[in-house]
Amino acid sequence: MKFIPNSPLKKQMLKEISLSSIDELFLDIPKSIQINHLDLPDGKSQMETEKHLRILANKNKDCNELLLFTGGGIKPHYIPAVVKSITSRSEFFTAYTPYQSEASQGFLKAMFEYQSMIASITGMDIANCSLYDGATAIGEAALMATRITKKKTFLIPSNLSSEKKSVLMNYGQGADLTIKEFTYDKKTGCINIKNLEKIIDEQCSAVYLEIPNVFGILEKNIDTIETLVHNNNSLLIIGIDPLALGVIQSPGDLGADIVIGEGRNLGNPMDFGGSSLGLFACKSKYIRQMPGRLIGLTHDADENEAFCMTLQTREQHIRRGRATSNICTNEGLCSLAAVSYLSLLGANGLQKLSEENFEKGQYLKEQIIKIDGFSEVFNGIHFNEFVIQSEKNVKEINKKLLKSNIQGGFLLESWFPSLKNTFLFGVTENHTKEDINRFIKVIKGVSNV
Amino acid sequence: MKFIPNSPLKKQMLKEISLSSIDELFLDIPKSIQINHLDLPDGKSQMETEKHLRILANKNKDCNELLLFTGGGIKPHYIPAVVKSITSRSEFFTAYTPYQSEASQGFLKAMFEYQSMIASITGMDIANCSLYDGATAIGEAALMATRITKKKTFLIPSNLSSEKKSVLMNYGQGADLTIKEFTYDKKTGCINIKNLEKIIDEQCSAVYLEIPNVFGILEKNIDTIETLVHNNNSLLIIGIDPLALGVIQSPGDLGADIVIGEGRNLGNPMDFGGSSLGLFACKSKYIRQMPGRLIGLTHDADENEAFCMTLQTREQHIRRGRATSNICTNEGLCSLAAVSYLSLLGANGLQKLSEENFEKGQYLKEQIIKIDGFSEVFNGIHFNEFVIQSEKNVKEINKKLLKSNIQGGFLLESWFPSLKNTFLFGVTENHTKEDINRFIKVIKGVSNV
Amino acid sequence: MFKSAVYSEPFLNELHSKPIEKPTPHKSIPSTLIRKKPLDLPNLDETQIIRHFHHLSQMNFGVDTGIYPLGSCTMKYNPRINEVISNWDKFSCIHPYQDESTVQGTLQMMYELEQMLKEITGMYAFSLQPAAGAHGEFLGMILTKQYHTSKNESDRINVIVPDTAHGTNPASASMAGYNVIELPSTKDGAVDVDVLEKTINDKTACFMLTNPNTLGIFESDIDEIARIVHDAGSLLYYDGANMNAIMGKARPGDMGFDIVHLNLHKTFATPHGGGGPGSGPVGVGKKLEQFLPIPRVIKKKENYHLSNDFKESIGKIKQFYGNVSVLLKAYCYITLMGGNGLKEASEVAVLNANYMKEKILQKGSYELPFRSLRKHEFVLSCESLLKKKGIRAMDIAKHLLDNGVHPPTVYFPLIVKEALMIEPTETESKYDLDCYIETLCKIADEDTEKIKDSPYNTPVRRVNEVDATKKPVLTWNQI
Amino acid sequence: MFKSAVYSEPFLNELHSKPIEKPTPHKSIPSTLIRKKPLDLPNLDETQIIRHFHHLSQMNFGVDTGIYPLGSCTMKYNPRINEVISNWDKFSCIHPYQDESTVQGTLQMMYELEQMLKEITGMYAFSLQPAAGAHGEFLGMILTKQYHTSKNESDRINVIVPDTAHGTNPASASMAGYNVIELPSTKDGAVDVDVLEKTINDKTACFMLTNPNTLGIFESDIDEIARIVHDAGSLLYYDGANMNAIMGKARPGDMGFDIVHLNLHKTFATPHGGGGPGSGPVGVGKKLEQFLPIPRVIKKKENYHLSNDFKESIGKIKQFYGNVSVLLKAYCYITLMGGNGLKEASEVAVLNANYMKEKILQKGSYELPFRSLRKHEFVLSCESLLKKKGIRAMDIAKHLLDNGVHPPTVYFPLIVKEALMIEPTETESKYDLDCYIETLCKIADEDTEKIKDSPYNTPVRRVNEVDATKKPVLTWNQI
Ligand SMILES: Cc1ncc(COP(=O)(O)O)c(C=O)c1O
Ligand SMILES: Cc1ncc(COP(=O)(O)O)c(C=O)c1O
Repeated sequence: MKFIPNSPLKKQMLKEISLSSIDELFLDIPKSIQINHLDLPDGKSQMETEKHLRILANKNKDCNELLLFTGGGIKPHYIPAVVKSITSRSEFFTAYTPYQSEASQGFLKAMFEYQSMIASITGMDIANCSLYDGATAIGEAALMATRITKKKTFLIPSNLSSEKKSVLMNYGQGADLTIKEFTYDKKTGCINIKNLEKIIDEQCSAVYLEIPNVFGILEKNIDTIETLVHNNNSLLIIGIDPLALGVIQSPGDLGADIVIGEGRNLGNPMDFGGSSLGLFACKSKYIRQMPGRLIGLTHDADENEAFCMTLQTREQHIRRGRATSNICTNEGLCSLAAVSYLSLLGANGLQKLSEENFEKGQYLKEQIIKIDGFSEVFNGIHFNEFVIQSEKNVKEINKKLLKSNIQGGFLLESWFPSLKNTFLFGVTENHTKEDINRFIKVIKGVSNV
Repeated sequence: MKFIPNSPLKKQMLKEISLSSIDELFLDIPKSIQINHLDLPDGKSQMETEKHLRILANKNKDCNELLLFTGGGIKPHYIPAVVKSITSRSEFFTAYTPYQSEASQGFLKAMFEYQSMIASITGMDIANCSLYDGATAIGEAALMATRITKKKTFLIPSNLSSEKKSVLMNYGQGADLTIKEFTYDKKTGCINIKNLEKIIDEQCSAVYLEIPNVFGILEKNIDTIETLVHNNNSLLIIGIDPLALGVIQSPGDLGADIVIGEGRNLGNPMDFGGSSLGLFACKSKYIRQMPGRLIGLTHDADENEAFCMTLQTREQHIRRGRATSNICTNEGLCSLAAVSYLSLLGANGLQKLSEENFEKGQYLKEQIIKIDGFSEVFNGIHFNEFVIQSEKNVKEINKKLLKSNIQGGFLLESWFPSLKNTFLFGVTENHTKEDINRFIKVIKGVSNV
Repeated sequence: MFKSAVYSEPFLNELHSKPIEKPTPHKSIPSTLIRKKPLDLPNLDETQIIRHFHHLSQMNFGVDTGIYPLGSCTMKYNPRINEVISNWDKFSCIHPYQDESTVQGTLQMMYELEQMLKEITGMYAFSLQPAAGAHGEFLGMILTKQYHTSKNESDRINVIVPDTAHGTNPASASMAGYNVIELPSTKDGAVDVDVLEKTINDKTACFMLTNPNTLGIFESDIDEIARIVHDAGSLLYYDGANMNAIMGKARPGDMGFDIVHLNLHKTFATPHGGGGPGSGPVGVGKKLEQFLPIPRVIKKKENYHLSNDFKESIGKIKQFYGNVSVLLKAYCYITLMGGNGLKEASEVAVLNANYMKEKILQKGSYELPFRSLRKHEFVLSCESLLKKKGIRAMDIAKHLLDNGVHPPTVYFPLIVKEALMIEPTETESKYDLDCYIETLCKIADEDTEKIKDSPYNTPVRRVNEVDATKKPVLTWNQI
Repeated sequence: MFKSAVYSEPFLNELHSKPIEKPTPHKSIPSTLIRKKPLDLPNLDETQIIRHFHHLSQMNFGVDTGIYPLGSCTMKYNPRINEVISNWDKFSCIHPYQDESTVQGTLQMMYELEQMLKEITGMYAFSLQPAAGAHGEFLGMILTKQYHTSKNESDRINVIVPDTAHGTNPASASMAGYNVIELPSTKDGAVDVDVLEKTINDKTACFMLTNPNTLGIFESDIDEIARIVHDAGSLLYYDGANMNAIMGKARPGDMGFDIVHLNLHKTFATPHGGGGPGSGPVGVGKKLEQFLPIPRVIKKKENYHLSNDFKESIGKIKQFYGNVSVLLKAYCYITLMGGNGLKEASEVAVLNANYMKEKILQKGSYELPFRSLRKHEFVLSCESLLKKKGIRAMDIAKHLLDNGVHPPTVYFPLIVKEALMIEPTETESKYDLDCYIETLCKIADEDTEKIKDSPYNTPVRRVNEVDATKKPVLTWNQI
């Protein structure tokens, strides 16, 4: 049997330990629950498996075949070949969590560098080396805010995506959090500060906001909000798209206490929503309340530089029921992709990338609203996603686009029922000018009919 | 500029060596021949390059899309993922020829194992660690035979592929070889021994034959031929398909003095005919006349096992004009793929693979000759290729097959004008029963019209 | 002979960097938001980056480096073909909101994977959403809550875990708001049925267990345990980290477990990636099905759909649908192995463990607390070595590193003193098992000083983890 | 600090192998041909194989490990994107006899690559068939023959090469049946034009040269040389191994060369693969075009074809059309770099070499024979070190290995005593150049004994190459 070198040696090995059959090894399983086989097909050869999977694969259309202009925080980005070349070094990807630091210095140092880079781009003091994804990171941040402030009301924008809201609700319920929403300005798409002022109270542990927000809008009045939040003795938690940080102020400079985000964009593929990476950074003073793994610099017995997991007393394997989080396996290899990706970009590259995403976002929007029947919903400045209202039925438009191998915008109505007939479009550096022009031509065609 | 880290440091570096411009570094090039730029487009980004290459790629149909039944010694074989995983270890693929043995033990040991495995499956004493391809290996073998025997007539089958013949002619001309052909039996497709007997004379350095031969036929009367050749004080050189060696006698056991072959099949992709690997093995006593690189076992200063290139005095960098061959860069990484592939197969796997190829060859042929208008040309036993005569125009049939995404047989007439309207078909373990059945159905359809 | 590669590799930001360019961002960005301070990342060239990580990689130990018998973690060989397939654009470059008609292949894979996992575990329905084992546990606890709430029993506020439980079990339970009650094991290392019966009551929401447990011991009283738990109105939760012991031999569903999580990155050979991404699918019995996260993959005629049409669903536990590439690798693995292969995997995993256990015990340096027959792993104690020679489990671990092999899990489960928890898995050859046994036993005879000072052959010597916590340095800027 | 990984890795056939099964081949195979002895290969498991080669890989030095300034070999960084693209099934899984309509992408690539190489070299036409540089040389010699034969001058039986020539030059010439005449260099390290004039005559078929030559010196008299060669009715051959020095600065075609080979695995960044596959395209002037190998890629309207329609062609030099994946990588590289990038590459390659040369000379331990201005490489002599301290070039090479860097080429070209031939290439950073300079110069000051005993930090100590030749052991069976 493949992957089981001792298959032909079973008899010999049994004999060496004075047993006569495999069954004897399973005598401790009560007969009543023993089974004899699994009702699954027998194993296929590698060739057959590959052929089978190729059939499945051919039922998908990837983003080289299907031009995607779908927003929602996940979009096709270009991943340099070097990233995969690094993450497929098998010393990295076949390793476990670095419990034995002496045998894991490579991964540990890379994770230290990841933490450094995430701290650097977010402008925060420290970062952990990953949570599951951006959504669970909001949940963990909410719990952390409560641990720090001992307060239990968590404020979120009413236009947080319903997926994230749902995850947050599930994370919040164990700690009995009350989750309240503040509204957004219907004109700008920015936070309705008046409303936030009204809602915030002494029970408020933290205010969560996103830059860019779910509409792609870059929040304008962070200083006002920051003052408001901190005067209330609450924490400011900012959710970011790391690829925007080349043009926008870092959350650290904006006064954030905790920064979270979805890091898939940093060198990981869309993977149908997998390969996620929960970014998590904060101020130093909150270090002992952080969830997740932290890699620290220390020294070895010869006083040479060395790295290890640190502050493990926060973690489940030491503190068990009183850990700051239950997380154990995280998204290590996605972090490795991220640190590789960021080092390939460098400061100059990240800046250019942000600019390009910003500019393509503007360009695409301008082209779309030139078309009859399409209009911009919010007039706030947006990054690489934006909301468009259509006079025609959006579902129908998407259906027609699909016939030209174009995947149109995300239908925001499914998250926000009041936003009828709206698209959330997204565009990135991965879309060439020709891609965009082709899209515009096709959508013009199908929406004219 | 990418891949040039010092681009921004040119001024500083120039200054440090007391120069003021790049131009000064090129003063030794006469003005008359200096140019200022190349008339090529400016460099593209990695993303643009990838997109451009994807456009080219989409103009090809690979063997997953196009069902191939084309013979000619090169066919789709299944390559386990492990092979590429090993050859893409960058310590291997970014290394040069192992001139510094202490820093190349890994590759050297792998090449030693390659030599061992090639010697083992061919049944010869020794093997080198690659020549360019199977065709140039015939050329090198011919030259080596002349060095050994001091005789200058080289005998080949008249049904050697015209491509190989042409390569051989070019290799032979420097040493003034006379290349003569012996015919094949029109019924069996085997060697016409009578004709060989007639042609062989005291000037004959060696007789070259192939198992399977160009028609896919497994030669029957090797013992007779072997006696004939050796009684004539000539060498017997056998060309093999290594994947047949699981079922057929090894050339060593058949009395070959030199064995050559195309090793691409051993874990290398078809690559439009690239990624070739010239196999070369022989009897020990001829070691000093061998072309190509040899890796030897030795020891280091501490008497530990160590490997190095050996008998380099045969090679061009030492012996220059009197080297046994001019070969320097060979096909190292293809050899690494081959040793990986052979270790994945093992004896059991290679045997099963040979059997499967043999049996699929029989099956496909039987199915084809059942169809009206197709008949077998030779009645000798064949391996996984075979020749079929058609009553209808073969070009037309292939054209029609192509419409169903099937690539039909190779048209043998282009090599052997007398073999009018014949196909050389090939099939391997990579063709499933369904593939074969689909092919039969389609070819039946198109040849009935 | 083994020595790890050693490079004194500078930090990325110590490598030569090209100058950082001044920001020239678009005017239309609000001035309060525009980045003013330049980004602080080094500007490097590919060559520098590739070499940096190349060097780091060689200072890291993976399953490809050698045997890695980390108990509880099931570090088996990760088939390369799965890496190749999951890397195909057709699988990896698809958007979660693409039209369903353009992702039928992946939806079919997910649907079929659920069917496979159902058959393997005997559960009624699965969710593939959780990103890891602990995440699955947390989902399990949320489902537990929802279940009891739906029955108007929200006052079930306790979750019982054995004292051998993995740390994530109590952590997940308490994150979901439960009180954790720890159950002491019998001297046999199993659940104490009597104590369980006394502990459990109408405040109990769930009993979390793994079977075989973390000592590698199969809880033979499982029928009785399930009866007690269910009689008390509680749920029974299965931590699937040890599923590698019993595939094709027994199923948690048949044992009476109501909720199960699996670790695809353990049992199903997906690589652990130095810490993820993982995947912790959760299977449930019929009575919990309606609470599973949305969307769920459903099949209508020949087509697959993502359906949100489950009113009682707890909603979402992660954005989108799980770590899909990990799911795909597990799907490939199950396809490769088949029902027969999975069974063989468990059989040989158990054989390998018992073989090692017996061979080691024969040499007499280590003790095996508790019952003898183990499943796919076993826990040794080196307490007597500590008493005799002052050698601790951690010392042994470090000196194993000098031999080019990875140590077992140490100091877990907590009830074993100086624990060495060994899980060879089925993908190791007898040759490697024999070498490991020999090395482990030789270490017991070595000079105490030498072992205390180990490791010697690793990129660094013994790492001072205590100093790391004193004044934590977590980034370049804190150095 | 650098130490290579060390594993005492057994041979594959020493690993635990499953039993070899008896052959059960098909009855219809003739009994004389059927395999009787069982095959003698170990039957291993993937885990064992992966680990074996993993260990071996870590005991091998590549460009990814560190600076590799092997003179004449142009060991530059190999862009990863090229590996990815050439691995696409659409390029790698195509059959050479597929219908032309199904391989238009690859044919277009080959056609365009020829155009690019023509522009870079100034030649009239190219063949992509040769598998390596030496193979290109051999083709060049065959073309030379065909050319002279076509002019009824088959009595041109001599080929002249400078004494600095690479070994493949004379080897290729003599393999094609030519007498090789070696031309001594001037004290400047260049072609001695007077001696050339005296040597060349109506028996001369070709003069083979590289420019810059293997000392890194540009042959400034190239116009004169070309005139002399052509006046004598001979051809002038360009060994393109040194093309990395002059891209966008000068072209062999403009210098009067009639035949050129390029080493894609040097100048065009395709990896050398530990010894190949390489690719050595050959370009020719108009008067030789009709002799180029077949098939050739031609373009008709928008379509590409493989044409055999060249009656005077020499036929084939390799089966099929060359090492296509290598061609593809070079095509990608040129696309990435563009005309501007290639020029920059040559400029910085030359800058790096002269920078190193100057810095090293400043420290005074090594001498630079011949003229000072070099192109992309330079040759030092450590003859004075040998005289003073008994240290040889090879000793220095070995001790460089201890520092985690690859040594230069040693003892080539032959006219320099104790030669160290250094070619940094443009892909190395100043930081790495500076480290290399420092290391090299420090070695000159070290204790002779220590250097003689080096290397220390490699997987093995100094390898005894002499013993290897005494009774050669080339396979397992010969041990
Ligand atoms: C017994 C047991 N339970 C739960 C877990 C948690 O799984 P994960 O690390 O995937 O969150 C582990 C893994 O460490 C384990 O060994
Ligand atoms: C100057 C010179 N000419 C020719 C060659 C031969 O090239 P190849 O090794 O590709 O056959 C080389 C490479 O070693 C070389 O350096």
